[in-house]
Amino acid sequence: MAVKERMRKLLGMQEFSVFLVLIVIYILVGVIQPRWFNWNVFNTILLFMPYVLLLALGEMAIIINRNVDMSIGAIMGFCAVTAGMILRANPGFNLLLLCLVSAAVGGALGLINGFAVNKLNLPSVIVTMGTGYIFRGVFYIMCNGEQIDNTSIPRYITKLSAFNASVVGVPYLILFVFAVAVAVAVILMKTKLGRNIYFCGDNPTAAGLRGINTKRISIICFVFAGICSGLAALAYISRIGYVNPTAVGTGIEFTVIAAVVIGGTSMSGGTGSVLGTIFGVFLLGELDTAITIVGLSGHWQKAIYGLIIVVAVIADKQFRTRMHKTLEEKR
Amino acid sequence: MAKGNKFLKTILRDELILAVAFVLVVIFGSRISSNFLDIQYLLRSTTLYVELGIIGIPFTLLMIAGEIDLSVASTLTLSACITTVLYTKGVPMQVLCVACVVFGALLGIVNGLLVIKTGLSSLIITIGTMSLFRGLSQVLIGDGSVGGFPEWFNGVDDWMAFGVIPATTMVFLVLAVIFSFILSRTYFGRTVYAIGSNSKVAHYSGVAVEKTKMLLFAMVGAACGLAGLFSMSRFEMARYNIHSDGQMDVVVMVLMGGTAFTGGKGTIWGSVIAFFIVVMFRASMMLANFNDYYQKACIGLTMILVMVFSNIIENYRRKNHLS
Amino acid sequence: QDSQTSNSAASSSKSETAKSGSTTEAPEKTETAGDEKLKVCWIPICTGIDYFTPIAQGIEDLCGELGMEYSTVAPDVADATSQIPYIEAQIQNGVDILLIAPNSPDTLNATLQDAKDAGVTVLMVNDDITGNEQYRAACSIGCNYDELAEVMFEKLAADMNYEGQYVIISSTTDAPFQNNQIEIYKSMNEQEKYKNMELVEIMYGNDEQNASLSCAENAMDKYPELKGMLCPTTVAVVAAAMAVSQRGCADTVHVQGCGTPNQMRDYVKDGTVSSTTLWNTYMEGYAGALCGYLIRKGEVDPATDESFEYDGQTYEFGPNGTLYAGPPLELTKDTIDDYDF
Amino acid sequence: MLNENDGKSTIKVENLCKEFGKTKVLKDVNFDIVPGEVHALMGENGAGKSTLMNVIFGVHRITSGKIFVDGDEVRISSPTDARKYGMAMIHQEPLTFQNLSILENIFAGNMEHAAVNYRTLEKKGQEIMDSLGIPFDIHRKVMGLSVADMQKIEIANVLASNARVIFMDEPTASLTPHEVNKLLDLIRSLTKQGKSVVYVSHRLNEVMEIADRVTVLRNGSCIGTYQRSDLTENELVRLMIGKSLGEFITKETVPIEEKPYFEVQDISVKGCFSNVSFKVHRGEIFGLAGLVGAGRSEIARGIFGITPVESGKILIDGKEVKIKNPKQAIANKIALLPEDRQGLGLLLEKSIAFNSTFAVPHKITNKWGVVSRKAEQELTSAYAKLLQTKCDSYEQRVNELSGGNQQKVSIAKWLSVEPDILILDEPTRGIDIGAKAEVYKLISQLAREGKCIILISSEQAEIIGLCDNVVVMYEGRMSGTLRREELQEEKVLMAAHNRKG
Ligand SMILES: Nc1ncnc2c1ncn2[C@@H]1O[C@H](COP(=O)(O)OP(=O)(O)OP(=O)(O)O)[C@@H](O)[C@H]1O
Ligand SMILES: Nc1ncnc2c1ncn2[C@@H]1O[C@H](COP(=O)(O)OP(=O)(O)OP(=O)(O)O)[C@@H](O)[C@H]1O
Ligand SMILES: [Mg+2]
Ligand SMILES: [Mg+2]
Repeated sequence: MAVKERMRKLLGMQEFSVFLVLIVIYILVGVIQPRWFNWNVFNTILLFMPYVLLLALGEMAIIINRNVDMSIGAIMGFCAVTAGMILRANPGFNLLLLCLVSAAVGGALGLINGFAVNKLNLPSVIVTMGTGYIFRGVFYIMCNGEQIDNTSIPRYITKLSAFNASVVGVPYLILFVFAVAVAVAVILMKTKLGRNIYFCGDNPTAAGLRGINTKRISIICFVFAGICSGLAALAYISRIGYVNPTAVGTGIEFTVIAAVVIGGTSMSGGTGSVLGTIFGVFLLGELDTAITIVGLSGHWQKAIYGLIIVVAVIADKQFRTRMHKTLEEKR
Repeated sequence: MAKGNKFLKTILRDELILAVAFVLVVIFGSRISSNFLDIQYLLRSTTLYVELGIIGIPFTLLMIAGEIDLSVASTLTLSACITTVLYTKGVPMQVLCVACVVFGALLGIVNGLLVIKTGLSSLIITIGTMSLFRGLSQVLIGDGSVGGFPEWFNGVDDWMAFGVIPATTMVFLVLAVIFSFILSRTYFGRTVYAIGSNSKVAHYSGVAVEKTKMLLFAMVGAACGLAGLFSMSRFEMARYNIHSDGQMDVVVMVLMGGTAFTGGKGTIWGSVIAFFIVVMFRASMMLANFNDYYQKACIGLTMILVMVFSNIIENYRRKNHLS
Repeated sequence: QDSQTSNSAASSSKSETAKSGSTTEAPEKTETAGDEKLKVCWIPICTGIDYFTPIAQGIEDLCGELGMEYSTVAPDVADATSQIPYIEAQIQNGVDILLIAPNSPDTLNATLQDAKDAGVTVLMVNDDITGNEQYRAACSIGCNYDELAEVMFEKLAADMNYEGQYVIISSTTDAPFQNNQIEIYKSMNEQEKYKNMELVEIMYGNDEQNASLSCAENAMDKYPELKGMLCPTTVAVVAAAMAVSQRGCADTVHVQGCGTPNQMRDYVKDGTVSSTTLWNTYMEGYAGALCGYLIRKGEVDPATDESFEYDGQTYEFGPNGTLYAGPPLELTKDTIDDYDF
Repeated sequence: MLNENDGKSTIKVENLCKEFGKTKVLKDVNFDIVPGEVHALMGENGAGKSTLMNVIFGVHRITSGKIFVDGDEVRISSPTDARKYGMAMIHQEPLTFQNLSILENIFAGNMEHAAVNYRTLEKKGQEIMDSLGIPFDIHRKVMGLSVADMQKIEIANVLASNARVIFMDEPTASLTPHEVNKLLDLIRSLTKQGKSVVYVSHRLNEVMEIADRVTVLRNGSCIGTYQRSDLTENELVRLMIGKSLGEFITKETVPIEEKPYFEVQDISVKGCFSNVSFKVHRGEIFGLAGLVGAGRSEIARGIFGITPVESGKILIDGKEVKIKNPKQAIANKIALLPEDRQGLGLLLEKSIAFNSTFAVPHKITNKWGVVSRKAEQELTSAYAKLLQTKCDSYEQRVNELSGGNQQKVSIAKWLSVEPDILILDEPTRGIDIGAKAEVYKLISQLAREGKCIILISSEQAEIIGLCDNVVVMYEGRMSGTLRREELQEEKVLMAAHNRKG
């Protein structure tokens, strides 16, 4: 009975369906290619995550709040170029300080988005699509289109995503990212601010009538997403080792949104969890790695990728509707 | 007074802002490049983007109805690739010219089915099909380009209607006229608006909401097919990565044109003017050797400004009951 | 614009920026265009690839010497078709000499035809449009690429002391340069000398950093016996080197490939890779522009002439109007610091 | 007698006016609340009760007038401000967060500390739920709860906020008598703690039981504030309506055909209503009575094909018809005026002409579906004249009209279908007294023209005044059938609460 109850709770979790898909794929690939079950491979999957997950956390907050941010990629690029130029100018720049600077820049850009959306009362998609283009233009001018070479990126940053440099068997970067994720989870779940984000996303009018300052919350979300993108920029630098102004974060928005939605955050706001998003990102990373590991012809990658996204989303939806039905009957 | 109101009513439309923006862009263009004000060149440059423009027209209807299709560029590519493969298999091009449009429509229907049957947001579904269709095209014809189409088929962008207007641009304009008529003067157009502004009301009024949405997805798909055909003819070949960011340009065009992302509001002419604004920006800035970044930044900025100003006008109209 | 013209060496880049970085300057260029002054435009595959910087430098320097007007512009994505609008625009601008780094061998045909009709002299730089040579006047490439392939393969073989598994990490499956390289590697692998080496897989990173990186990592996961990675593309070779150094297995897995000095410097110096191979990209651009100038002036005809002279140096045409900028360039611990791009 | 407890009044409004666009909704209202009292706001539908509360609570901006809190004047520009001044409000339509748990719904906007401590919240929340008798697991999602339960959760939310002044806008609209009593007890305990409650309900008995003072609104102007003890129910009704409702409702006896024209035979929709049967004759006004949430709208939706009936028969003129969607319903000359005109009836952003002709494409288009402006205008003006809709032009956006005129547009839309069977779901909800009278006239007139009218209403007076036959619903079942001669207030109420007389 109690077991059954617990089972029902587990099945009730919105993350569960993604988790299922994720495990199934993991096993399937393992069957096809035994070397898949291997610590290094697992790390490779994890290493797909750092900057995608950071971006996803920010995007998730915004989507929970019933907005979309199409400029996170551009913001990440902006911060990456800024950080890169700082490092090129003065090597051995303090890492912690760099984090702060990058986060601050990201936050500032997020603030611009937030204001545009809430003060000009424009739909977030349009605003952020526009600002995204603008941010790109600006940082392109900043670095004059030049690449920040890996010679300018100190080893103590690239080492963060290195296997051998880590004593715990998992690159430090991963640990850092997960630390951030936990922090975000706590904020979303255990603080008034976090809950208000959900309230505003679920039913803005109701939230307003309950005395919650919806505009302020929404702006905070954009700033938060900006900060996440700022941190993501450093993760990106550490992972890739150099910054190419044309390649950094282009078109990543769609990957991120896909990850977030697969992770159980609904575009209509009010739902979503860090755990789910982690699963969502992991799933995409898993696919990314699996396709090369299985030795699938490069041609199939995109197709499979898209297929899985569609399937995953639909499976999740089906699961959800069944949940809803059971709830209805219980009433 | 009432007369003044009438006058204001007639001129204070969203298209006004766009028209002004367009003029400003042309002036801007002529300032930054002396070679810009050359009608021949401008008309030619439209052919470089008009494929996306053609998609943008039914896309406007789709967005007015509250849905979106981010897979358009991939649909374009996939229908082009299927067509090409069939051509290499020996199917005559005359047949394929029709078939390509049909393939597009079918892909559109696939999107429609996925969105309607699952009741999921079309945004996320079409993000999926975006890379699915793109991937399938790659599977079909690999990374290379496949061409060797018959002579009569190639270079549609060089055909001129009335000796001056490129054929593809002509098609674009004709479609614009047709669709704007459909949207503004027919009952079907009204149902599109109704679905977008409140699909419940539409349903209560006896509109077959799902059928209509389906039709719209199919239309967009068909337009993608046609656009695919034109690209094949213009590039004289097909490959999996043409128009790789096309959906963005289409969305930008439609949004700048004043169509509400949430549906219920928008016009064809808005999108058309927006299309020409984008073309003018690109054409002029290319001449002045600005890279994509500057072009996109300008376009993004324009988009926001247009939205802001049309908001201001909107509020003014509300206040003075000029709607 | 002009992003490529500025030398990426931190020191001189500032002055460069001051000279060519400002966006307002572009209009004057075209407005005050004198008729006698030849206009040259350089269109690389896309912006933000430092590999092209010295090529641009070479072209610009030559333009300076011969009093030609230099400009450059490029799309931001390496799409097969994204160069087309830029070429059309340059035709409209009435440039005389168009130097293009083609993104694919055949997608530009229609556009190049337009250029030809408009009387523009078109040359390919850094890569040729193999099979469609009729669309360009001549082509200037870094070195004899067959020779390059042999050199690189031999070097990898030496690192692996002629035995063990290796993978190739290329860009895309239809990249002509890479495919040609791969063919030659394969044929060499046939030879007695290399019979103990085994090519286990050819991977494609699409010249995306992240994709190339995971290719390298997955290769090591998949083939624990792996001894070598051969990367005929600058993006992949950096990724491979990075992956190896991060796994700390530089002494077991050897990386060879063509990479730019600035990208590979650290890895060459700390011994992650024994050396990297490239060619004289500066001369590539210089010679290309020069050839274009002479063709325009009617002093050279690639179809008939074997070679031509310019201030004391002879430039020899290879098969169907192809110039080689020089021999392959080996960058080792000791030589790499002589180059900065 | 207003100034009687001046000085110690927590909240006080003077000469408050509110206009929506052109319609004056509140005219020079004076009103005050003292600690520890239950102050009832009485008035007809559309009198302005909700608006008055909304204005004080900062939902709408005041057009003119003063608001005092503890004696000093304040500007309340948003509910956030109102909350700061210690107010809380139960809104007429329940506001819930569908995807969040009951617990969180209870504490939405009521979390004091930046860090949320769920243990304490659970304890507090559980207590409140028990006191209200909400049976569900506190961690259950709200999604799928009944309107009644959502109402209770909304009450819980207000109780959880430690506000001094609580506005309750028809909190009992969807509650059973038992639950109502629970609520009244809670209110008493609140007032004991010195908190004050502003109470709105259409049920006189509740008001007479709980209120200390009563302020009566009529058509947006304040008739006066009275001690409850000075009033009898009848006096109160007279104050509210000015004259007795009878004078508004003009029921004329029209010949009713022998043979039923429209008939449903035990139709059911799972989870909404089951085994409902009734007959309607041409010229008859047939009433569906019951409490909010009883399933009346569901029946309407069922007949109209929004949620098609799963079992049972629908017959028109003796022939069975299958209705799977509204299109077919309209084809069968059935029309449904939905209860929620803003959400289901009208396209607020579109013009009057657009809306009033939207349901009848065949009347305004040629055979290629091209709309003829002329036909459109003629049709629109025909019905606008018939209903005396007040507007600047037929191109005016609907959301610029007053509630009453919006409703008229919505009615016009459905009359243009020229239905034989017309289902009116709460046709007078939120429209003012004048508009109502016109609607009543119209209904009788339509009956005279020999249409079958099915009237759904929560207002006893309407049901009793207009209907020839009435079916009373209780939780989706028929709990009583009354003929005109046996139509009485308490009989209907009894059936609505499912208690035998
Ligand atoms: N947003 C609005 N725009 C225009 N008119 C409005 C609006 N809200 C209310 N009204 C009008 O104001 C008048 C009073 O509405 P209100 O909701 O205050 O009545 P009420 O006394 O609460 O009636 P009920 O008992 O049905 O709740 C009605 O005529 C209504 O049509
Ligand atoms: N959006 C909804 N979500 C969940 N349950 C609902 C919803 N709307 C109505 N219900 C439930 O359906 C049943 C019937 O609702 P319905 O609106 O038909 O009541 P009603 O008798 O028409 O009351 P009224 O018409 O006065 O609002 C009730 O149990 C109600 O709680
Ligand atoms: Mg009310
Ligand atoms: Mg109802």
